[in-house]
Amino acid sequence: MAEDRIFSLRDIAFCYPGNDEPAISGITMDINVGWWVTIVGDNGSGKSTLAKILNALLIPTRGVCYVLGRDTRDPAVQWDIRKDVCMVFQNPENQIVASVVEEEVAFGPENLGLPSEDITMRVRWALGVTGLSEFAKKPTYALSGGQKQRLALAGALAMRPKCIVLDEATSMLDPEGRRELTGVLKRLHEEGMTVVSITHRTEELLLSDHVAVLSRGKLAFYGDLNEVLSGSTLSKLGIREPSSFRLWRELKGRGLIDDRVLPRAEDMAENLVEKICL
Amino acid sequence: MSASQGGAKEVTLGALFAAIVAVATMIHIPVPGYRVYFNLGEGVIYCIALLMGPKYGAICGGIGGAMADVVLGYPLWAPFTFVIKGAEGLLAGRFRQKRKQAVLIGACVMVAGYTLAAGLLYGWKVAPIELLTDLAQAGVGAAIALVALPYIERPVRRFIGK
Amino acid sequence: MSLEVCSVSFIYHKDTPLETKSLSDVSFRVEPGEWVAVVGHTGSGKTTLAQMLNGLIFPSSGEVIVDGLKLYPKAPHLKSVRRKVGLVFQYPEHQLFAETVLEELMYAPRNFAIPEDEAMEKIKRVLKAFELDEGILSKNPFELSGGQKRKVALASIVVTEPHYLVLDEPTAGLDWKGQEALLSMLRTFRDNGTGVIQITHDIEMVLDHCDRLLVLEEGRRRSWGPPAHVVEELADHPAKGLVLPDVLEMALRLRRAGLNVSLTWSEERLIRDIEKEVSSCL
Amino acid sequence: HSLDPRCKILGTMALITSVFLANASPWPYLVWSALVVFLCILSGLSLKNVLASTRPALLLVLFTVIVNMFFAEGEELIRISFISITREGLLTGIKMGLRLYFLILFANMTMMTTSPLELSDGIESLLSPFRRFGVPAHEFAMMMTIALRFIPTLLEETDRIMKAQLARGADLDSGGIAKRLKAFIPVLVPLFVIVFQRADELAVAMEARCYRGGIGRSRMKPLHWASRDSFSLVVVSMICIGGVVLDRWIS
Repeated sequence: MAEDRIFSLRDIAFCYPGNDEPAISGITMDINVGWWVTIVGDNGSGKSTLAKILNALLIPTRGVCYVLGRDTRDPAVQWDIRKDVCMVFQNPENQIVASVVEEEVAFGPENLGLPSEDITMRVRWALGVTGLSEFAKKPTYALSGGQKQRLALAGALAMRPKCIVLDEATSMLDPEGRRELTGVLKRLHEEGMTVVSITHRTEELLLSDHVAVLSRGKLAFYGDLNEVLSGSTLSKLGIREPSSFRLWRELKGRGLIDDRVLPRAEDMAENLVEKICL
Repeated sequence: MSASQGGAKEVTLGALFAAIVAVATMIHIPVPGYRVYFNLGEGVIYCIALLMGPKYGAICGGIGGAMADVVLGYPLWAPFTFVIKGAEGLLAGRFRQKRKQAVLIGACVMVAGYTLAAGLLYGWKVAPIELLTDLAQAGVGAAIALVALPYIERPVRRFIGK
Repeated sequence: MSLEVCSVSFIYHKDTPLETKSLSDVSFRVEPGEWVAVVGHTGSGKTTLAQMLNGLIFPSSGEVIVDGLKLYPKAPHLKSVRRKVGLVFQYPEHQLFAETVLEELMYAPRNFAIPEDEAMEKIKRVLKAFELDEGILSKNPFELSGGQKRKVALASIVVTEPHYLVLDEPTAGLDWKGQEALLSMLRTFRDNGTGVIQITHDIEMVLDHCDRLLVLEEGRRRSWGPPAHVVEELADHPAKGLVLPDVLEMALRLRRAGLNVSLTWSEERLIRDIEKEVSSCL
Repeated sequence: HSLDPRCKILGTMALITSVFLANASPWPYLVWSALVVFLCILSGLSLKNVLASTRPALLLVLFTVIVNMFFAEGEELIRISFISITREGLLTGIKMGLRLYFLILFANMTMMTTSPLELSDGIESLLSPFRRFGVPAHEFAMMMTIALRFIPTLLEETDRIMKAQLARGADLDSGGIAKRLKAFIPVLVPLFVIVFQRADELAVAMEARCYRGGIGRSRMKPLHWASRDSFSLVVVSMICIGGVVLDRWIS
């Protein structure tokens, strides 16, 4: 097993009890350390189920999921897997345990049984990374949505994980909250954190280097970002493409922007102006 | 399927039940024509006890009731409430096969408990007055539970099954 | 006949240390058959405004007038105003409670004392509007899928056929297809003469649909008018917390660089403008 | 203020018990009053705030005094038609009222110097010796923490649901008592659904953060029982015993 492979999924299926239809099935995919993978799909496509399989919250009913070479079916390693792969969920309200910010961040490390000096250090670090240091002693309910979600991220980071899995973590936030959260994630990713982000906001694809599309529980597409951008993969799979993607293709087709430019309004505008003026 | 260990689910259920009891205790319904208020706390305790059994009944009544006392500014009563409402939830849950009896037993425990506590704290002369308001409160609680329970039961059934 | 908001202000926890101003001096107006979008960042006061429109809270100063009726606490016509102004909260499926969909849909008509047979007629109409089968009436609302739950919750408010429909982030939690379906439904309501007031933080979603746009910033009216006018006003100083659509953002940047493109949010239009510019440059 | 919460809990318990036991004569109350003032100085609480905190309960104290006053037999002092106030009644009334007031005072002071979080930590630690008899000390404290965290959230949620149903024409504040109670069903049911949903999601989120009960768990701020805790507890206990003895000795 390659050292740099964090997830290795082999023909995974999962069926919720009392349900005949599997929520996901036949999923085989590999994710390397340091990647940012975005998984998109409609409601009910099985995205959240897949997320929970990645940190052994759910054990596949068929197939195997290896996390850093460890089989999630083995109860002895589930604990270690959750230390390495942390999750941030959709609703910030439903993942905050404590009524004080720093106590909330300490919850994970406390579960690991770390000595108190260690916990204090981790808490300080995680709050710093997420820009919440000034709120350490504040009550959690007084935070805004975006701040709550960053707090949830801080709680995950305090575990010192190798990978963060985001399950629709931005979907209940406003643009500002979304920007705050993705800003922190971008920095972490640059420092080598693996990110798996599940979303139905296709704009967020641009943050990632790999894209997976889930459709009715099946992996309909898995490849790198350029492949998604250049073809019309998304629309063919019935997923809305941000207008900037279409604009990007149109402009590129006409030779008005360079190949290396990302389909972001600011980048495209800048490039276009450069090209026209020259 | 789920790799659950350590009873996180029991803890969160207990905690949220306690929270909902505390919140319901803080909701006051004025009685038309009188300067008397009733709260929904009792009713919610019975609902939880009848749905979830003695364990959660005791937890939500004891912790939730005591917390409401503290939040509302009556910390002295919290230990009494903890015992009385804990027992109330426990017994109502214990006899939940027969709903009306269960609620009746719970109500008796509550009324007797608070009358006793009032006797201890305010003197035995005051106890009869406490008894009257408790009786009314218990009646309201029982009424809420018996009327609301059928409505609550179905939507939450899929959660209980797990 | 119109819903008028006249220089309304609202202060939370008045005369306490927690006093916070949520709205100040906001005015706008909605006519039947008109779609107004209220856009603003979190904390801009848009939810407060929504609750004011049907008398759940009352302005600290200024007035809200619905079809000539002024709203104030304990107004005798409060209930009839609530019938005129349907208010859909965020995640409306969280207010479902009844044992059957029929009971759920009957709740509002009963509260408003609408005769049973008339209510039944209305229910049938609303089911048709939402493309729901009549068989759903006997089902338990909690056993429906997420999308259907949302539909039933919406239907339970629309069933009384309000003149104005206020929706607070109605598309939250829906995927793209669900969003499209909901917006097209709102269009139908608008076309049938309902005044639609949609509250959102996503300006991109409403630019194409709404007739007029109210932009709130820190509780104040930042801009008000038809989308093209608002876009013009926001061009130089975008309002706090608003993310402009990519196409518009690009058009803005090109204009700032001296290119002659129109302030548009339509892809085709922008491409056409750019092509024109390119050919004139060469 | 900075004492170990366990010390505060035990101290308060001792005080309350002794106030209960010593109620025959007025002298112990002087001791308690002095103690209250002393504790205020020690903990940096302002006496005014402490007294203000008892305000919601004052009515109750007054009520206790009055009821005890009216319903007692003995030497008659004043008589207004069928109601009479007796000497004994007046005395018991004042005594009961004072006792109640001091109980409330001590309980409030404890709450004012102890955060609920410390309190639940203290309870957990005090209960943990009973763990071997099946007392789930950790679970108990964890539930208190989470419940505390969710009370404001649920209050907000309740307000929202109430408003949503009002918008659908609900009538929550008119009609007879039966009608009003029934009107709350559309509020209670959604609240219950939300609570179950929350509990589900929160449990998953906790497990994702390696929660597996109290075993092997550590704390960021572990409780430290210092010598001054022992000292304070001994002093408070002695005052309590002293109060009771004084009371018995005088009577």
